[in-house]
This record gives sequence, C-alpha cells and structure tokens, in this order.
Amino acid sequence: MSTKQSPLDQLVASLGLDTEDEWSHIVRERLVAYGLLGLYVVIIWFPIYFIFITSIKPAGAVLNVPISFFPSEPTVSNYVEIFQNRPFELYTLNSIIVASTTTLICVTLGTVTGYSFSRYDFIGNKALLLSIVGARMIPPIALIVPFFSIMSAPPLIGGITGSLYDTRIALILTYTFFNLPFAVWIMKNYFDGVPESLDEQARIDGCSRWEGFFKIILPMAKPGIAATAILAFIFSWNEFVFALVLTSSEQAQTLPIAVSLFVADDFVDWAHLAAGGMIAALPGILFGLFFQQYIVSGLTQGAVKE
Amino acid sequence: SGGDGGDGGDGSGNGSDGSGTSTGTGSESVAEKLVFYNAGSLKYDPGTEKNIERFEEETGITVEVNEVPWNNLKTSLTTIWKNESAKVDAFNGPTWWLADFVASDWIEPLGLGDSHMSNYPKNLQNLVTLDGKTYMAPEFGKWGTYLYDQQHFEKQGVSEPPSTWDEVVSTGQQLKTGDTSPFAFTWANKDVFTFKQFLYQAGGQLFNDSNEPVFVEGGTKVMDFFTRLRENDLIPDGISSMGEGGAGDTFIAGQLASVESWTPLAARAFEADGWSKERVGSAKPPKGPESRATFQDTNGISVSAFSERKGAAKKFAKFMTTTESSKTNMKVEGNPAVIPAVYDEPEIKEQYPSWLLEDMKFNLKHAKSETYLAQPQVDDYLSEQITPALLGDKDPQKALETAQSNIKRLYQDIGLL
Amino acid sequence: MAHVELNDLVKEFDDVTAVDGVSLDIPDESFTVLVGPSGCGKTTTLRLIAGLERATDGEIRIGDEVVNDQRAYERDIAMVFQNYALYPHKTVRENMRFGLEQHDTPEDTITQRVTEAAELLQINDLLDRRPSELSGGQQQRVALGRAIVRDPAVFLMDEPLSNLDAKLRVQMRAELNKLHEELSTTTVYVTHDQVEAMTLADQIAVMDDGQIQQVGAPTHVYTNPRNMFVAGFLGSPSMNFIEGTLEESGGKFELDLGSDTHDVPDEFVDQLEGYLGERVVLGIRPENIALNQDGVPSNVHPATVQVVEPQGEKTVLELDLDTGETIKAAVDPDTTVEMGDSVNLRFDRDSLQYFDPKTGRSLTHESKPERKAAA
Amino acid sequence: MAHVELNDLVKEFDDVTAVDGVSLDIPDESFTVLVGPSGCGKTTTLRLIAGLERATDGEIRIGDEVVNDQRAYERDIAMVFQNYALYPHKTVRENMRFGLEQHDTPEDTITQRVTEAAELLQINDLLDRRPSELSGGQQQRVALGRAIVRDPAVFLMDEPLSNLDAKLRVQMRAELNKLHEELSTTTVYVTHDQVEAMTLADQIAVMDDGQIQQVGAPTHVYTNPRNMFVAGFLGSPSMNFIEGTLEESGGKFELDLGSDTHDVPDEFVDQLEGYLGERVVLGIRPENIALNQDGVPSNVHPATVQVVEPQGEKTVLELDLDTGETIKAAVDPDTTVEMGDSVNLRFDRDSLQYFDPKTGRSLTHESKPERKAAA
Amino acid sequence: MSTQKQSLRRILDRLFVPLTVGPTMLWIAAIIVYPTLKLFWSSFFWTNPINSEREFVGLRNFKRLIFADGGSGTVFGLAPDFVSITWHTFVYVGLSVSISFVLGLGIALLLDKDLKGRGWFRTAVIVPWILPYVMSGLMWRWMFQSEYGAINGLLTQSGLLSSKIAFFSDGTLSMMALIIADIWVFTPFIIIILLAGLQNVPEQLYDAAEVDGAGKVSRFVNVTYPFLKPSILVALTIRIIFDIRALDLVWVMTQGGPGKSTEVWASWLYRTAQVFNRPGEGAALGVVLLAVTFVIVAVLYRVFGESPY
Ligand SMILES: Nc1ncnc2c1ncn2[C@@H]1O[C@H](COP(=O)(O)OP(=O)(O)OP(=O)(O)O)[C@@H](O)[C@H]1O
Ligand SMILES: Nc1ncnc2c1ncn2[C@@H]1O[C@H](COP(=O)(O)OP(=O)(O)OP(=O)(O)O)[C@@H](O)[C@H]1O
Ligand SMILES: [Mg+2]
Ligand SMILES: [Mg+2]
Repeated sequence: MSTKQSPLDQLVASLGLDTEDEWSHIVRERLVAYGLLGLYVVIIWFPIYFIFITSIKPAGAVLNVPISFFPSEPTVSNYVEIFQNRPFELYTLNSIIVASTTTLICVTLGTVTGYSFSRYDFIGNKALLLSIVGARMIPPIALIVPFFSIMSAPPLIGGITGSLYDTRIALILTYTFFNLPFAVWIMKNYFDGVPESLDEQARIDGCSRWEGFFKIILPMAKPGIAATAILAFIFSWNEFVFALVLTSSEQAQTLPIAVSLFVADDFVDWAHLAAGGMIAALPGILFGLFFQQYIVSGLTQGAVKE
Repeated sequence: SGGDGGDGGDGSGNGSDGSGTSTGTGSESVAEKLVFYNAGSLKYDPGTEKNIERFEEETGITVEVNEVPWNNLKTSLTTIWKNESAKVDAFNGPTWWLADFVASDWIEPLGLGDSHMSNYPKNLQNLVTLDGKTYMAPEFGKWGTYLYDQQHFEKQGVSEPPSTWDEVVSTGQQLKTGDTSPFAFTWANKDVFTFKQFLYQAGGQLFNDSNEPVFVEGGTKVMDFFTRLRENDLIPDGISSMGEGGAGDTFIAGQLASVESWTPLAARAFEADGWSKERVGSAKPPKGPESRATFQDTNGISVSAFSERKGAAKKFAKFMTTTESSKTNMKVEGNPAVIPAVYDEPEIKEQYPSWLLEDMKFNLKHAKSETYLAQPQVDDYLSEQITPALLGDKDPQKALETAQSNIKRLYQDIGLL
Repeated sequence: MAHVELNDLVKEFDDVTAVDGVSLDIPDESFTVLVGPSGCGKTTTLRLIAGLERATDGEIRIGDEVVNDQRAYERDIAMVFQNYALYPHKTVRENMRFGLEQHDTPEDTITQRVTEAAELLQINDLLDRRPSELSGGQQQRVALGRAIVRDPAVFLMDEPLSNLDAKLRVQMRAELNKLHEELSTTTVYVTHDQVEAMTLADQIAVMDDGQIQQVGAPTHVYTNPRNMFVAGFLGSPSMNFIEGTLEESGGKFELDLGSDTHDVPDEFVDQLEGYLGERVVLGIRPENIALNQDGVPSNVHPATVQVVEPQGEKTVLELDLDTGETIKAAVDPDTTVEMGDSVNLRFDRDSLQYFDPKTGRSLTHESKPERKAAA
Repeated sequence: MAHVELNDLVKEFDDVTAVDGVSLDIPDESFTVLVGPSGCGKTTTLRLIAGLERATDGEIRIGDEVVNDQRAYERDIAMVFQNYALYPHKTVRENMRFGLEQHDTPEDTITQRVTEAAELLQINDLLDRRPSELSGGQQQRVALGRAIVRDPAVFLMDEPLSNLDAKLRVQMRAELNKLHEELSTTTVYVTHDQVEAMTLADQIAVMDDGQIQQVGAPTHVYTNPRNMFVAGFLGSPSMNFIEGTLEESGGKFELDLGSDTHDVPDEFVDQLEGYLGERVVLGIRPENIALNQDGVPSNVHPATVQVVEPQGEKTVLELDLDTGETIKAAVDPDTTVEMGDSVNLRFDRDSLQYFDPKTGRSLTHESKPERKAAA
Repeated sequence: MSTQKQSLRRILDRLFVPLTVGPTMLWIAAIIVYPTLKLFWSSFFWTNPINSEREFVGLRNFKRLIFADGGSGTVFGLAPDFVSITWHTFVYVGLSVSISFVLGLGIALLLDKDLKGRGWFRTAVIVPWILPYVMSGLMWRWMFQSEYGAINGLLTQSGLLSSKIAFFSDGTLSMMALIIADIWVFTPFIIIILLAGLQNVPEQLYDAAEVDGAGKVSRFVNVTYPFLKPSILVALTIRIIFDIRALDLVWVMTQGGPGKSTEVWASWLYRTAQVFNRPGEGAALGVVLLAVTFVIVAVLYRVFGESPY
C-alpha cells in the first residue's frame, strides 16, 4: 500500500478515521455516508431550529418580516414565562410517568408474548396474533367514547375511590392497549430472526423456557426491544386525543395538551408555543440522549451477527 | 321537535327571559366546589381568572378550572355528555353551540331573571334564548372588527379608512405595495363566520323563519365582492389559510394594510414589536349593500344538564356575567363587554381610546347571528363550497346553490323540513 | 449416571423420516459411538435423546424413566452441537459457566471446572473473547468445553472434534477418554472419524437411512460386520467387494471370479454350504492385502497397479484385477511400486468376509458382540 | 486461472495477530493445501485472499494484479466457508445458483452445472429444501456445491469435507481431484485431514502461529520436515521425538539416550558433525517402528507395551522405552501384543530425522522441494 | 434442588405459553371487546344529530357513505365524497409512506454502518418524532404559511423565489405540505424499526454473497432484504395503520381544506362522528376503515410475511 496521503486520505484522517486500518473504499463510503447523514440531519433539523430561534425571540418580534434566522437579541423570557404561568413541570412529570410506565409494560408483555408467538406453535397461534394486531386496526377515533365510559365508570374493585378519569393510570391503561399489540408484533418478528439453536442450547444448559428466555434470548433481542421501547415511549409521549378526553387537570394532563393550550381561540401564541414545544420535546430529547448509549447499543448489539 | 333554527337577528319575539324557574336549585344545598371547563389556557383569559377569584372570595365556592384546548373543547364536552357524566358543571363557549346542545338536552336553562338579562342588547338576549328559556349567560363579546395600519395608510397617502365595499376596492389600489396587501379577512376555520358577516352586510341571512336555507342571493353579492378583491389582487394569495391567527399575524407582520378580523386583534397589535396604540387604526366595518353589521361571536357560560351542582353552577354563570364582572373582564383582559353600560364606566373610558369604545359599542349593537341546528354540518356544507368559490376555483353562484341544496337535504333528512 | 434406552424410535419431518425405528440400548457408564453416512439420522437421534425434538413414535428412557414428555432441561444432559451454537453475546468464559450456573453449582466449583476445562482444551487464553473472535476449531473447543464442565447424566456429542487438526484431535480424544474413565458418564458420541470411533467406543452403533445396522464393540463390528453396508462403511479406504460364484472343487470351496479363482478357507465351509452355485461376495479390506511380488503358493491374485497414492503413514494403491475389477490396497509407505507394475496380491485369509449379494447380509458374521477391554 | 502471491501478509485483530508475515506463492493451476493447528490463521489467510478481510500489511496478488484494495466480489473467487454460511432463506438449488447468476451465467449453463454438482455431491434429492432442513454433512456439501458450480479464478476451500463420513469423504476427495484435473483452477484448500492433504495437494503449506513453517510437495514435507513443528504436526499419531547427546564412538556417531543408545546411520555423519557433544533430537514416525520380537542385531531398543489401541486398519501401541520415554508405534492390526509385553523396537533407518532441540530446526532436511507427480 | 421447587419449575415451564400470552390477550380482550362490538353495533344505527333519536337502519349507513345516496352525481355508482376522499387518502398515505420508507431505509442503512458518532446521528434523526404531533402540525402550518412562514421567508429572502407561495390555498400544495410534514414526523419510526431489523442479518452471509460475486445492490437484495423483510412488514404495516387514521397533522394543518381537497378518511371519520355528531355513520366509516386496513395488512403479509429461516 502506498503511504503517501491523498487529499481524501487527509480528510479522512482529519475526521478521526484511521486511513491505514480501513479499506480505502470503505473510508470513501463512510465519507459519503457522513455527507448524506449530515445533509439529512440539517434538513430535518431546520424546522426545529426555527422553532428554537422563535422561542428565544422576544414575544413581540416573532412575526417580524423579513424573518430573522439568526436572532440578534436572544431572550429566555418566553421560557421563564411559561414556567411562571403554567405548571410545566407537572405536565412534564405526567408525560414522563405515563410514557415510561407504558413503555415498561409494553416492552415486558410485548417481549414475552412476542417470544411465545415466535417460538411456539400453540393452538390458535396465528389467529391470536392476528386478533392482537387486528385489535390495533380499529380506528382509535371510534374508541374515544367507549374508552371514556370505561375510564369514568365507578371502580369495580372496592376500596378505590373515584374512577380512573383524570388519572395517569387511565392514560397508562389506554396507551398500553394501543402499544401492546405493536410491541408483541415487533418482538415476534424480531425473535423470528434469532436462531432457535440458541434456545436449544439454553435448554441443554438446563434452562427452563423462562430461564432460557430471560437469560439467553432476551439479551439478544436488545435491538428489537430498543425499537419497541422507543415506539411505545414516543407514542405515549405524543398521544393527544385520548389524553384530552381522559384527563382534565394538570394532575394527569400531558405535554401535548399543555402545548396545545397555547393555541387560543383566536390566535396562536407562537413565542410561548415554541418555547413550550421545545420544553415538550426536551425531555424526549434528553431521554434520548440519556438512553443514547442504551438505544445505540440496543440497536447495534445484534446478537445474531456473527 | 325543537324547531328553533332561525332566529334571524332583531326580529324574533321572545323578548326577555320567561323561564324564571330554574330546575334543581330548590332542594340542593349549594356545593362547595364546581368544575368549570375553560376553552384554552386561563392564562389567556386573565379577565375570567380575575372574576373567578372574585367569585370564590364572595361565595366560598371553589372553582376548579379545567383548561381544554380551544379546538377540542366541544369534543371533550360531547364525549362527557354522551356518557351522561357529571364531570363538568359549567363551561364557557360560543353562542352558536347552543341550538344543538339544547336539542340534545345537554345543557340546563339558567333562569337568570329579567333584571340580569335586560343588561344585554336585545339581539344578544334573543341569541341565548331558545324556546323561551335562557341557556347561556353572555360573558364577553367577540365580533368582526375592522383594523388598519395607520402607518401604512399614511405612507400611501390614504387618510380615511374605507367606509363601503366599493371604497375597499378603490382605496385598495392605493394601499397595495410589494409586500403588503391592502385588505384581508379571517378565513381558515372561520370561513363561515366571515362569510356570514359579509352576508349580513349584504343584507342576507342563512335561514328564514321556517328553517329553509336562503343565502344564495345575499351570498352571491358577497362572492362578487370577493371576486373583485381577488381579481384586483387586493387580498393575499394565502387568504384561504388565514384564520384569526393567520390574519392577525400577517397584519402584525406588517403585510396587511387593513384587516376585517376578530376583536382581540387590536389588543395583540398594541403589544407587538414595532407597533403602538397610534399605529393601530380601528373603524366600523365597511358597509356592504345593506349595512355595517358584523357577526356576533359572543362567548357565554352555560351549565351542564348532568351537573350535580347546578345551583352553584348557575350562581357562577350569573356572577360571571354581571355588569361588574363584565367591566372587570374588559379592564383586565380587553375583552369587549356585552353590556352596553360598561362602556360608560369611567375606568373603561380612561383605559381605552374613545374611538375604539365607539366602534365597539357600535359593533355590539349591530352584531348579528343565527342559531341553527346541526350547526357543524351546515357550516361544513357551506365551507366546502365557499372556499373554492373564494379562490376562484368554482363558480360562486353554483357553489352557493350546491351548498344550499345540500343543507336543505340535510334538514329534510333530520326532519326539520 | 444413567442408562439410555431407545425403543422403536421414529422421527418424521414433513415428508422425511429421519429416524426410522431405532432401538438402542446405551448402558450406564458406556461410551457409545454413533456412526453412519451423512444424513442418516445421527444428529436427529441425539436431539431426540436430548429432548430437543419430539419423537413421532417410540419411547426414550433415561435411567428408568420414560422421558418422552420431559423437556430438555429436565433431562440433565449436556450436549455438544454439530454447529456449536455458542451464545454470541457471551464471552467464552460465560459460555462455559452458563450451564453450571443453571445447575446451581457453587461459585468456586464453577471457576475451577472452567479453568480446568479451558486448560485441557487449550483455550485458556481465549476465555475473555467472544465467539465471533475465535477460529472454527477454537469455537468447537468452546462448545466441547461447555459440555464437559458439566456433570450430567448423559453426554451427547455431535462430531465435537471435526474441526480440529489431527494432533489436537488425538490429544482431545485422549482427554475425552480420560474424562470418561474418571466420570464414567454415559456418553453418546457422533463422529465421522473412524479412529475416534474405534478408540473411544465401548460400543459402536452403525446407522444408515434412519436405522441401526449393527451395534457392538468397535473391533468386533469392524472385523465382523453384519452386512455389506457396515463392512463397506467402516474402514478407509473401504472394504473391497469382489463378486463370484461359489463352487466346490475337490472338497474345497472356491469362488469363481471369472478369469481368476479365490480359494475359500476351510473354516468357512459350514457357513457357506448353502450358497453353493450361487453368487457370493468376497470382502477384503485394503490393509489386509499384501503385495507379494516374490510369489507365494496359494491364493494369489495377479493385478496391475493403476494409481499410487502416498498418504504419509501409508500408501494406497488402486489395482486392476485380471477380472477387470478395481480394488484398493493399503501398503507400507516405503513399498516401491509404480503405476503399471504387475503385482501379485495376497488376501489375508483371517480377514476374509463373505456376503450374500442380494440381501447384503454377511454369511460369516459371528453374532456375539464383544465389549472393548478397558482402555 | 491465476496465480496467487502473498507477500509479507499481516492481519491483526485488535490484540491478536492472526496472520503474521505470510509469504506464499500459489502457482497457477496448483492445488495448495494449507494445514496447521487450530487457530493458526488458515481461515484468516483464506479470507485475506478472498478480500473479506483487509490486510494490515503486506500485499496480495492475484494474477499480476495487486488486489489489496479490491472487494471480494471484484476478485472472482469462489469460497467454501468453514461454517458453510448458506443463505437460510434460499433453497439448496437457489443457494447453488446464486453465484452463477451473479456472474451472468446463461440459464441453461446454470441449470446444467447445478444439476451436475448436485449429483456429484449426492444432494440431488435435496435441491428444494432449505438449509435448516438439512443435516450437517448435507449442509456442508451444499456449501461445497455452491463453490464448485462456479468457474472462478481461484477456489478457496476451508475444511470443506470435515463433516462428512469417511466413505463420502473419500468419494468427494476423488471428485475434487477430478474437478481440479479438468478445470485446473488454482485452489487453496484448508484441511485437518492428513490424507486429504497428502492426496490432494500439489504443494502443502504448513502454518503455525500465523506463519508459514514449510511449503513443498506433500510427500517431501512429510518425509523431510524442516523443523520439529512440521515433523510433529504431520502424521498421526505424530512423530516420536527422543532426545539424546550426540557422541562419537569408533568412527560412528551415536546418540546417548541415557540407559540406551541409538546408532546414527553413516549417511547423517556429515550433517551432524557440528553437533558432536551436544543435545540432538531423534525423530521417528510411529509407522516406521517395527516390533522385532525375534531379535535383530543392531539398533534395537527394548520397550514395554503400555497401551494397545486397535484402530481398525492399524493398531497403535504406546510403549515405554528403557529410558523412561514413551513413544508410539503403529503396527499391523493382527500383531498380537498385549499390555505389559516386552518388545524390541527397530527404527527404520531410512526414516530417521534429527533435530536441534533448541531451534527445532531439522539437521537432516533436504532443502529442494519435490512436486507431486500428476495424480 | 428440592423436588417441590423442581415441580414448581416444571409447572411454570408447562405454563409458559399461557402465562406469556394470557395476560396480553386478557388485557387486549378486556379493553377491546366492548368497544369493538359497540363499533359494529353502532354502524347499524342512525342517530338524528339534533335530538339523538336512534333508529335501526341495517346497512343503510354503509350504502349512503360508499354508494351514492341519491344526492348529487355518482362516480361509477360510488358516492363522490367517498371517491374523492379515498383518493386523497390514497395519495396521502401512499406518497408519505413510500417516500418515508425509501428515505428511512436509506438512512437506516447509513446508520447501520460502523461510523464514529453514529449514536449522535441516531438520536438526531429521531427528534422530529419526539415533538408532540400537535406541535409538529402547528410548526409545519407555520413553516408553510404564505405571508410570514419560514419556507416562503427562506425562499424569498434568499432570492430563490420572487413572490410567496400560498401553499394552503391550493389543494395540491396543501396535500404536498401535509405529506412533507408526515414524512418529517414519521420517518424516524421507519429508521428505528429497520435499524433494529438490520441487526438480524448474519454478517457471514454478506461474506458469502461477496464471494459469490454480489455487488452492493445484489447483496442488499439477496442478503439484507430477506432478513429485513419482517421488519419491513412491521414498519410498513404500522406506518400505514397510523397514517390511514392520522388525524393530528391533517386537523392541525388544513382541517381537510382548502375546500375538501385534503380531506382524508381519518378527518372524515372524525368530522362525521365527533363534529357532526353522527355516530352511526362514523361507526360505519370506522368499519370500512378497519376492513381496508385489514386488506392492506393482509397484502403486506403476503409480500413481506416470510421469515428468513
Ligand atoms: N475477529 C477476530 N477477532 C479477534 N481474533 C480473531 C478474529 N478472528 C480470528 N481471530 C483469531 O485469529 C487466530 C487465527 O484464526 P483463524 O480463524 O484464521 O484460525 P484457523 O487457522 O482457521 O483455525 P481453525 O482450524 O480452528 O479454524 C485465532 O487465534 C483466532 O482466535
Ligand atoms: N428440520 C428438518 N426438516 C426436514 N428434514 C430434516 C430436518 N432435519 C433433518 N432432516 C433430514 O433428516 C435426515 C437426518 O438428518 P440428521 O441431521 O439426523 O443427519 P446426520 O446423521 O446428523 O447427518 P450428518 O452427518 O450429515 O450431520 C437428513 O436426511 C436430513 O436432511
Ligand atoms: Mg449431523
Ligand atoms: Mg478456520
């Protein structure tokens, strides 16, 4: 191999890549990949950037034309105001509790059920799976009224006072219903891709189905679990209509509701909406960053890869 | 059934509230708490907030305010009522919901009494009264208003705002500049309201006394006006997407010389960057073939028929709409009062320029509305026709005729005709 | 410790019958080697014993229990899979530990056994690697290690040494032998390596087409195959078969091979009597053919060398008999013959076998099996 | 058709150097067999030639081109993977067709070649099955089939027969031989089977620890190992090494083994001269040891039989020399010795090897390699 | 291990399937049975929106919605609303799903590469999905706003465009805006699912394919794709199910306008059931939607349902 560096190699080196260790064509491919990804990220982040700069413009200057894409006098007053005026911390807390509990339930049940569907040919396997996924095909709009009546019905179990209406539990139950079928299905399909010989080895090693599943198969399904978790989390994080109907106060209302409260009858309070939107997105983004490692490793540790 | 439909403005009979008896108040000991559904965040309704505080102080009843996004308030309420749930005691909403709510037995007559009701102008009293019973206590007014950018007018050498449709067209030529359209009005989401406003100005109305849709003739005049505006490039291209927010935002962005929009816009403009009280010009809406009427979009407070605290709720509705409350609301939030007397209060006179009060009073008096059944669907039939007509994608007359026949068929279908 | 018994075991996959009525007795503490051509059902048999497949028919007993309905994990077996099936997300150490952890083995026992096994298998440097970072043979040793650390009732091993080099294989074979002597765990072992089969087995079971052809002590089966299949399958190069007509000539039997004649040793007369005048197949292993170029009186078959194939420790010759048949002979590597040489072959008379060409049945098979003497 | 040249090839994985400066010339049309202990870098070398790994250092030439930067699919090679790497979603037929389709082979050629290969590999009944429905050996044959249908510049085969039974393996070996004669495609072949290595190879390359130890014609390497590693690696059981001090006695050299003495044949005197008085290792292969119980005058070593291991075609003895060292001998299966017997061993004088114990270097190695005669 | 513990373990093992599938089934059944029955049941009734009087009408709701109800002209015997709204839905769902699929697949493939910093990229590409849909809808409405929207601003201020485009005054442009917003919001979902699926592709098969002479495209088709199929099935199905009923963006951005040019099934259903208070017809639409979804999913299953092993 030649040791002199072409400009491309220099570029590669300056990007922190090892020119020596890599196939030069792979390096080239990577540069293209970086380029494309960079472009994509810039494009999809433009609206977000726009929202962000809007949120740091003085409320009165938001609508100025020509639009300033680089605000000259950034301010945090919009953020301060929305926290002063609204219990944003409560909405955020609600969102986090609802979304993470839902995610937890969906991932737990979805994984075990999906595994059973993938591995065992029990009676009615296909029909049950179909009915699970089918359950999710019913347009949610058609379910609003029945859900409301279920959730606002007096409790079936004694000792609990009041209905589930306007509680996080109502939302968790509902969102679980919406996400669980998909969780099952995603995981079923995922497990289909994990070779069964590993299940067998686990059984030889003395694992019952439970042990084999939890100790061997589950760790290998991380990518699927990560995808399922993200899906369930974001769905719950974003859900609006049911949150609207099933909650009525900040003890259970979630961020999407909070954000849409900036949309008044007659006008949209863009500056505060933008700030609220950033805040609504922020926990999600932070959550993403915080679990970045997990998500990435989850999405990467394809156990099946050899 | 409740053949109430058209209550076309001035004409209809039942002058004052006859139903003095309120259901359910008698036996009920007044509750300590009530649940009030507010459209949107209370933060945007500081007047309401203030009045609630006063109410709580005076009565000792706690008001639990549930804020529901404006666009979804009706969905929330109907979901609750379809389940006959007592989750909500009182709510505030627009008058045009009333007919359907009453027909479905979802709201309760308020029994406000003549002394209270006589505070309001006749047309408003009629609007909230169905079958002789009052179902809503009008809280604050909203109606179309005409605002203009004085700075732009001056720059283009226009001294007076137009006072007729024709003048809108003629001064418009003068007001037009590169980035600025001479005129705009609220459309998206509010197309039917705006249409009605122009319709009233043109002397038309949607329904006659026997529930028949009769708007083609008046509507054609409106559409002619629109066509002139469009063809002379006096309204922006994006007009059909201009809701209240859009029209207001564009106005504040300095891209509109004048706008026919909803009242609170003026207050917003005052606060915006680069604006001042001096720059905001206000005038009575330009006169159409018939009048300078505007569309009445008053908000009021109603009480749920499923409420278990009707007594407290009715008390609340009444309290929130007294002259004092109306004044407070106007003072704190700038919401135009629906009680003419408020405009003569010294504090109000002090706070607002007299020309603005003048216009408000005028609008209050001349605002028109109709309550009709199956309102959302009627509006939808209208909307799907008038927007293409506005944009020139459809022949206006044909569009209106289609709308009219669709509405007629709907009314036949549901047994009104 | 347990004996394993298979009774009329059948396993069908859709349209394939992989195991077709196998009955096999695997005594406690025995080391049973399963051999047979590729696809004959060896792996399937092991999987049935392990409980990884459900028998279509028949019975499996481990100890005294019928285990058909027991799950693999209840059967207390350790298995080396033909394709290793290592846990890709666990290190070598973790792979080896796992089975022990499952059986609640105390921590220090685990550490000790894993260390020992790793040393024995010469993979102690690799304990912290992932399977994907190992060579084929290393992976196979890990798979083996994962089994031998265990102390199960039965070991099942499916070609556990196939990817190792000869030297290592000899070492491993010795280690397995030692292990079996120490633990005496009942073991079922599949291999294609004849030497492995011969040296490890107490008993060897030859399978073909889903059925057991012969079971017995390895040398016994090797020297007394029950039929032509077994005879031909064991040994490499495989046994030569020469067909002829059995005739009597002067009180002696001989096989008319066409242009040549083979004298049947007297001790076989009894067994072959019934076949006089019929076609009979003579079997002789390549290593039992001697080149006797200097001429020896009786039973000499002239032949021409066709191919000389030196294989290191031996040289294999392909020879054309005068009858036109081609046979193979394995001779000493320093035998100096060349292509085209004419040679005389002497078949070792103690190693002759005779078969019925129609049924393939051996006519000279002794039915009593012999157990291998303790190694 | 192309010759392959590896120059100072190095491949490092993180902290492991799998291939450590391999230089190897693989002539056009040759059949080169790579052997070496497990983990020595054979697979890695093949993968480097294939273009599946990136060389850390060094150069790979195919034909006259340096191909370091070419992708595998640009190199026109066919490879049999050690772990098969069959496409699980394709049928056997599709697996075999795929490579041909990729090379725009006409449809009827594809059909024909696949049919032929399937017949040759005895998998024609399995063409419509998925890999998961095949036995280990069947999968391996498919993997082989996928390569041999191709007509590439170079064949790379990584233990392609390891999971086949002996008989089939012999057949397949013959078929591969025939194929190579017909097509003369340059082939690099990894195997652990010595017989395979000896019979297939034009040249054999012995690897250890990432390095090539010796390259040459198979019999030459077998009989003239360059060092103790090669000597010990080839052959099974492997060569016996006996260490002693070289001494002169009456014009003759002898190796003082302690309580025994080994006479060095005269022809080695020249080569060993420099080692007089030093330690020297004597190497003798088990098959070159004869049991000479009846006494033969010279160079006889008394020993005691420790283990008798019948392996079918031969019997391996483990013997204790009087010096205490243990050696192995491979003898005729009908040799009748028993454990504990005292025997006299005669080392075949033509097969003796001598090594320097410090460097392992052979002192008697002839440097000129021999090419195998066309088989 | 005590025998008691052992038999418990045994029992638990036998109960694996019931215990793993049971709770999920119960959960779903408990919540779904009543609403589903109610949905089907309601579709046979007609409720007078002005006084809530119910009347059993059999299949009349379906007839009216799908086939001409005697009013204005019909298209091949189908109700014009049904035809045009179906077409809008088809365009909306078809374009946004297919474009976001291609885009998502491309990005997933890029992110599957062993790139430094891919973790950050992965987080970055998910973000649009994290924003509340309402927020995203409003944001895009604002972006596309004709007078002061950022897109017009960007285009005119940079001189690319001389006059501003009134996106929401034109049916086609409105639809385009909706589709762009939809793609923006939901592509991350595709990326995530496909990225997970890509982990299931055994690396060694890439080697085998390369040796077989397969270039990039062929490797994708012959190795990646078969293993990705289950994930593609999941991604497309969920994406389509979501999109067919996606209301938030449409409602926030266009409310079906201008006119009815961006009305889709979801907004039609919502309008009918919630806004017009016509639960029977809403339910009938819901049933139709359910059936259509079923058919689409069945077709997808046909195409992508095969597992690689
Ligand atoms: N991906 C990898 N990462 C780290 N080490 C590796 C990797 N692949 C191989 N090795 C190491 O490199 C060495 C050579 O491996 P290679 O697979 O070439 O051996 P081999 O000669 O084919 O052995 P075998 O006969 O056992 O298959 C081994 O020690 C192995 O552990
Ligand atoms: N899942 C399956 N579906 C269909 N047929 C199968 C399946 N598994 C194995 N078979 C077939 O059953 C027969 C026996 O397979 P098995 O794996 O037991 O063979 P084996 O003796 O282990 O062979 P090898 O030595 O090649 O590994 C073979 O013909 C094989 O093709
Ligand atoms: Mg097998
Ligand atoms: Mg290897």
